[in-house]
Amino acid sequence: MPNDYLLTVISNIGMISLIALSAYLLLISGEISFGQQAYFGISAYAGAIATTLWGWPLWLALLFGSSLAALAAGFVGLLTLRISGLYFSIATLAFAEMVRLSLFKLTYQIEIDGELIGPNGAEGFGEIRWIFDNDVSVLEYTLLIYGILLLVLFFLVLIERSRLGMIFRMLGQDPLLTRVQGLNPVRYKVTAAILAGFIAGLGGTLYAHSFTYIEPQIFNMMLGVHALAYGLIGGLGTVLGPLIGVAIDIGFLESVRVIQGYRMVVFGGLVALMLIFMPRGIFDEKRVYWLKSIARRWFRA
Amino acid sequence: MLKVDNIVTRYGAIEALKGLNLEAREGQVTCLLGPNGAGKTTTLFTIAGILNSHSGSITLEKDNLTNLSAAGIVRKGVALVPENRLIFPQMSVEENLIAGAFARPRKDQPAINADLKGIYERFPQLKERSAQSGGTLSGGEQQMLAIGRALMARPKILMMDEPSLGLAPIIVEEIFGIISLLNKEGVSILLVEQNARMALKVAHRIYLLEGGKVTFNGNPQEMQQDEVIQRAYLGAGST
Amino acid sequence: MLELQGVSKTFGELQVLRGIDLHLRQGTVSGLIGPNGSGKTTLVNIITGVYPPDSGRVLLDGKDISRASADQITRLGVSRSFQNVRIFNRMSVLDNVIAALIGHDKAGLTTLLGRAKRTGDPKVTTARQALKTVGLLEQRNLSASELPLPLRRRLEIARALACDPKVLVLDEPAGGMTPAETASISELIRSRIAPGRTCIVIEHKMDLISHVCQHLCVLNHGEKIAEGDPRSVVSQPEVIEAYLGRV
Amino acid sequence: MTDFLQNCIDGVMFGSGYALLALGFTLVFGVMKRLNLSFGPSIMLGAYAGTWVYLNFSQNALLIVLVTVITTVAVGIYVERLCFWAVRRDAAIASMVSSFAIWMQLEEVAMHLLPERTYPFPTFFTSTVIDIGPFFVRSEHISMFLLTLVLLALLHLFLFRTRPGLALRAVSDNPLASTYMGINSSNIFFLAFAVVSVLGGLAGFLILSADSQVTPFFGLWATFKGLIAMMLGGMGSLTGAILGGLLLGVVEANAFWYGGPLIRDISAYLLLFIMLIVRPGGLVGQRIVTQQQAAYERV
Repeated sequence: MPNDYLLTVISNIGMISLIALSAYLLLISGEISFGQQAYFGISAYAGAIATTLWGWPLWLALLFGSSLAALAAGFVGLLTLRISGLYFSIATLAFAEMVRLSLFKLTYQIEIDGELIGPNGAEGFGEIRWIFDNDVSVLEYTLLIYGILLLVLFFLVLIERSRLGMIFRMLGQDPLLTRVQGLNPVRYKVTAAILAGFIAGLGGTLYAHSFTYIEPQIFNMMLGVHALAYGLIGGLGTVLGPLIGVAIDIGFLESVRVIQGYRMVVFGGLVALMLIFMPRGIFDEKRVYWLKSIARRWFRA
Repeated sequence: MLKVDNIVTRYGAIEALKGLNLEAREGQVTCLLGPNGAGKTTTLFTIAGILNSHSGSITLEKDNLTNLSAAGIVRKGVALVPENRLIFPQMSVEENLIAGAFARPRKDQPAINADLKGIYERFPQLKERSAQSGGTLSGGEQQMLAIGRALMARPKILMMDEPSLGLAPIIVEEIFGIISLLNKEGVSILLVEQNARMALKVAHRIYLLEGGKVTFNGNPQEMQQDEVIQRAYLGAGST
Repeated sequence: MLELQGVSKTFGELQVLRGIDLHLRQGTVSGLIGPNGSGKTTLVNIITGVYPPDSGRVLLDGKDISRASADQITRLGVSRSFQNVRIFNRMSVLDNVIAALIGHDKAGLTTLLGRAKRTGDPKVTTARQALKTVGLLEQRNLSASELPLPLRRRLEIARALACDPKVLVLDEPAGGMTPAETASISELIRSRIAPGRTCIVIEHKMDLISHVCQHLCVLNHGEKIAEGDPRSVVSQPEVIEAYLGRV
Repeated sequence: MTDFLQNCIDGVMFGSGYALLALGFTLVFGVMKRLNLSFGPSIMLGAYAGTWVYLNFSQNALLIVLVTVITTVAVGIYVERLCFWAVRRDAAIASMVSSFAIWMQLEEVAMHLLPERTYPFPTFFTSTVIDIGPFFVRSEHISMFLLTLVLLALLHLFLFRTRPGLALRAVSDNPLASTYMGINSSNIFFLAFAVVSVLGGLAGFLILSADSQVTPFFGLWATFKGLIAMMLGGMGSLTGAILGGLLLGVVEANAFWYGGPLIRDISAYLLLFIMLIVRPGGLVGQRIVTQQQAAYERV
């Protein structure tokens, strides 16, 4: 029987991987978003409201929360079409902070079993009891998280090999050049934003139900920039990059007791050093290409 | 005056210069020709200290320049007119020129002011536009500004990297006029140029580079006598 | 084929183009020359839709494309290269050409999610053919960033060529090349690329211009100062004074 | 109307602090074309060092200013060497993320230095209220405003009247070309960070002193306010930084008066978001963008 602490760490890795993947998807298409935490947060609140207050099943709440997140991401994507680079990063950050601050104003409570339940501004939103009400064990929920993560990974691998993936990478290298290849960057930028929003949204609803309590403060800039850093640590050459980044931070650093209390000093220094020697992460495009050619040679032999 | 002796320069694992020798003599125009990737710009960068050589030595008169910092080399009297001109687009023409004298010591200020006047006399167009920002100049004027800026360092030797690149024929003509005028006034010049025909008109000595090595050196007459070289460097269609 | 009517463009206080009229006939190579800052690149940017003209019209086969976006114009059959070479540096040489072909696919959902390079995909064959034409087939698996400048320029041409464009715009195809390299690229353009295609070539190297162009247009300060048969254009005194000098 | 004008006065006073922070961002961005996210946290660490000296050793105002500024400069240089100088020239994103990683380091170090949530910050301004007609101004805000003006004038003199200033502008304009002039860009980056850190340390001291307390959140606060003010004015522009700071101050002061603290914060982000969408170059940036485009077209 695996212990619950370990499972919590593992499921945490899974959920944070989702927001890291969402930042990664934008990174490879050339945009640095500081605001993926907004979609994570929107979906966390929306999904939790759907199950807890409206009594929806989890799968429907997941779909609802993530779609709402994707919608918001598409809206921001459309508004920020004209800007790129740093301007885009800061605009996403501004939007995310607006969302977070607005959550402080969000009060929507319903009396259930004689108790007022629902988001209550700065007090947060507790009693997200779906897991308990449906008798789902920590192990089962972890499996659910990883099932969804696998689906997302499968989908992303599909995209990487597809024309769409190639277009994303083209956009990431030279938007004007992409444009004179006959591709409308508007369409693909918004597509990337919506997909990324949806993926972050999946993580958000799962997160809310796993922790049973959420508050606006969780969805601050720290979360967004961590999501971004994970992809840059793991590498931008493969979808597994962000997962490796998450595993290094949460899996390794959180569990090594020696550095308790100095985790940020170690993590921060590690990231800074890594970026000096590998600015596009451990598994960047070059190393992935190299590994693939080695694998191919092995396969043939 | 400037002697480059058996220089090896590497980019990572790639050896761009493989034991290169050349000499630029006082008061002469020395020209480097060769195909793309032969190492012409690398040679200039190595002399200017922007790249470090792996082995070999560079001397200017009695000074050893080998692996000095870029700033140190400018101070020793080597100025570079870079490829694509690379002026400061947002700074005024005058500030561009003053920046050229940056490596000179502070006590040189009166001399710097006098040199600035000298540049304005040489290039009256620059004086007219002295308050305009560099980016608003036309291509030919930017090239003049780049040359003037390099002269502000009072170099013993002026290195020019493809001064004709991307310029209209009439401007190329003008720039080469300036080069030969400067040379007549006694400025030693080390020129990298693709436009071999123009280069031959002003050069005293030609070095051909190929694959990081000198494959020919001689004066323009000698070069024009060699048919193989003629065809390779002046182009098949040229007369 | 391609027609410009009174095209003007201003940036800030700087009028870069003033009422340019130009007519390119089907299957001819037209040279566009002029001093630096005369507006050549701006003109090309307007033709390829990088930005719209302030006034005037651009007609492709009689259809007004002056308000169309760059991607639409590309799909209508106008391909280009860039003065400062633009390639996808983190892709292989072959992928660079395939990237150009992807832009011409129909953007349906199934196409988008389909694999970019299936084995036996006609796109791969087309791309290889284009690379072969410019002599880059052997380098197809190199990373594009590893190519030296003359080969990058060839890659740009291959990429433009792969889509079989109606109009091909080459912005300084011999920029930064030695006379020998220039001669080789101008022979390539003349014998392999130009036949049967409408081309616009911007270049300062008159060797190349006289080798490949049947038609020549000279810009100065944003105005057209001469146009016509190359041999007669280069002997016109205005052209000599503004551009050629006394060579 | 009086309320509104009073808010504007308060806003300008407080906005001058924002302007100082924005100047720090804009200088580094102008020279390196990169964002230093850990600018705020390095000021915070400087202020913590100052507070630590104040609590443990001495209440000498000059000493505390010195400790604050020197620590800020030391941290700034640490950030510069690690996140900017060492990172490859073509990896601007890497620098930004790296500076963020160091931010987290700095916050943790500050928490170890002084583990409580809030500490008193020495106040050296005697707080009196000065009446001007129907309006009033707090004296510490006036001193802050005047000191900002002095610092601004000094910075301007430095940039436009000295040789290092010229070198700094040259590197900002064309880093490659400045190498050929014999300007050592690595030294200039170092210099830019040092100058910016001195500015930041002084700004931090002024702001905290007027506030008379310091928390670990000051780093986040300073980075955000400086960043917003810079973006509002236009990245890389000195005038823009000042205008952006003042605009942010005025808008916040009014939003606070009419809506409270939450509305004040939201309004700042909303203003930034709208500005980026409608006019990404900021208040003065648009002109620079057009100029660059014109320059590009001519070459």
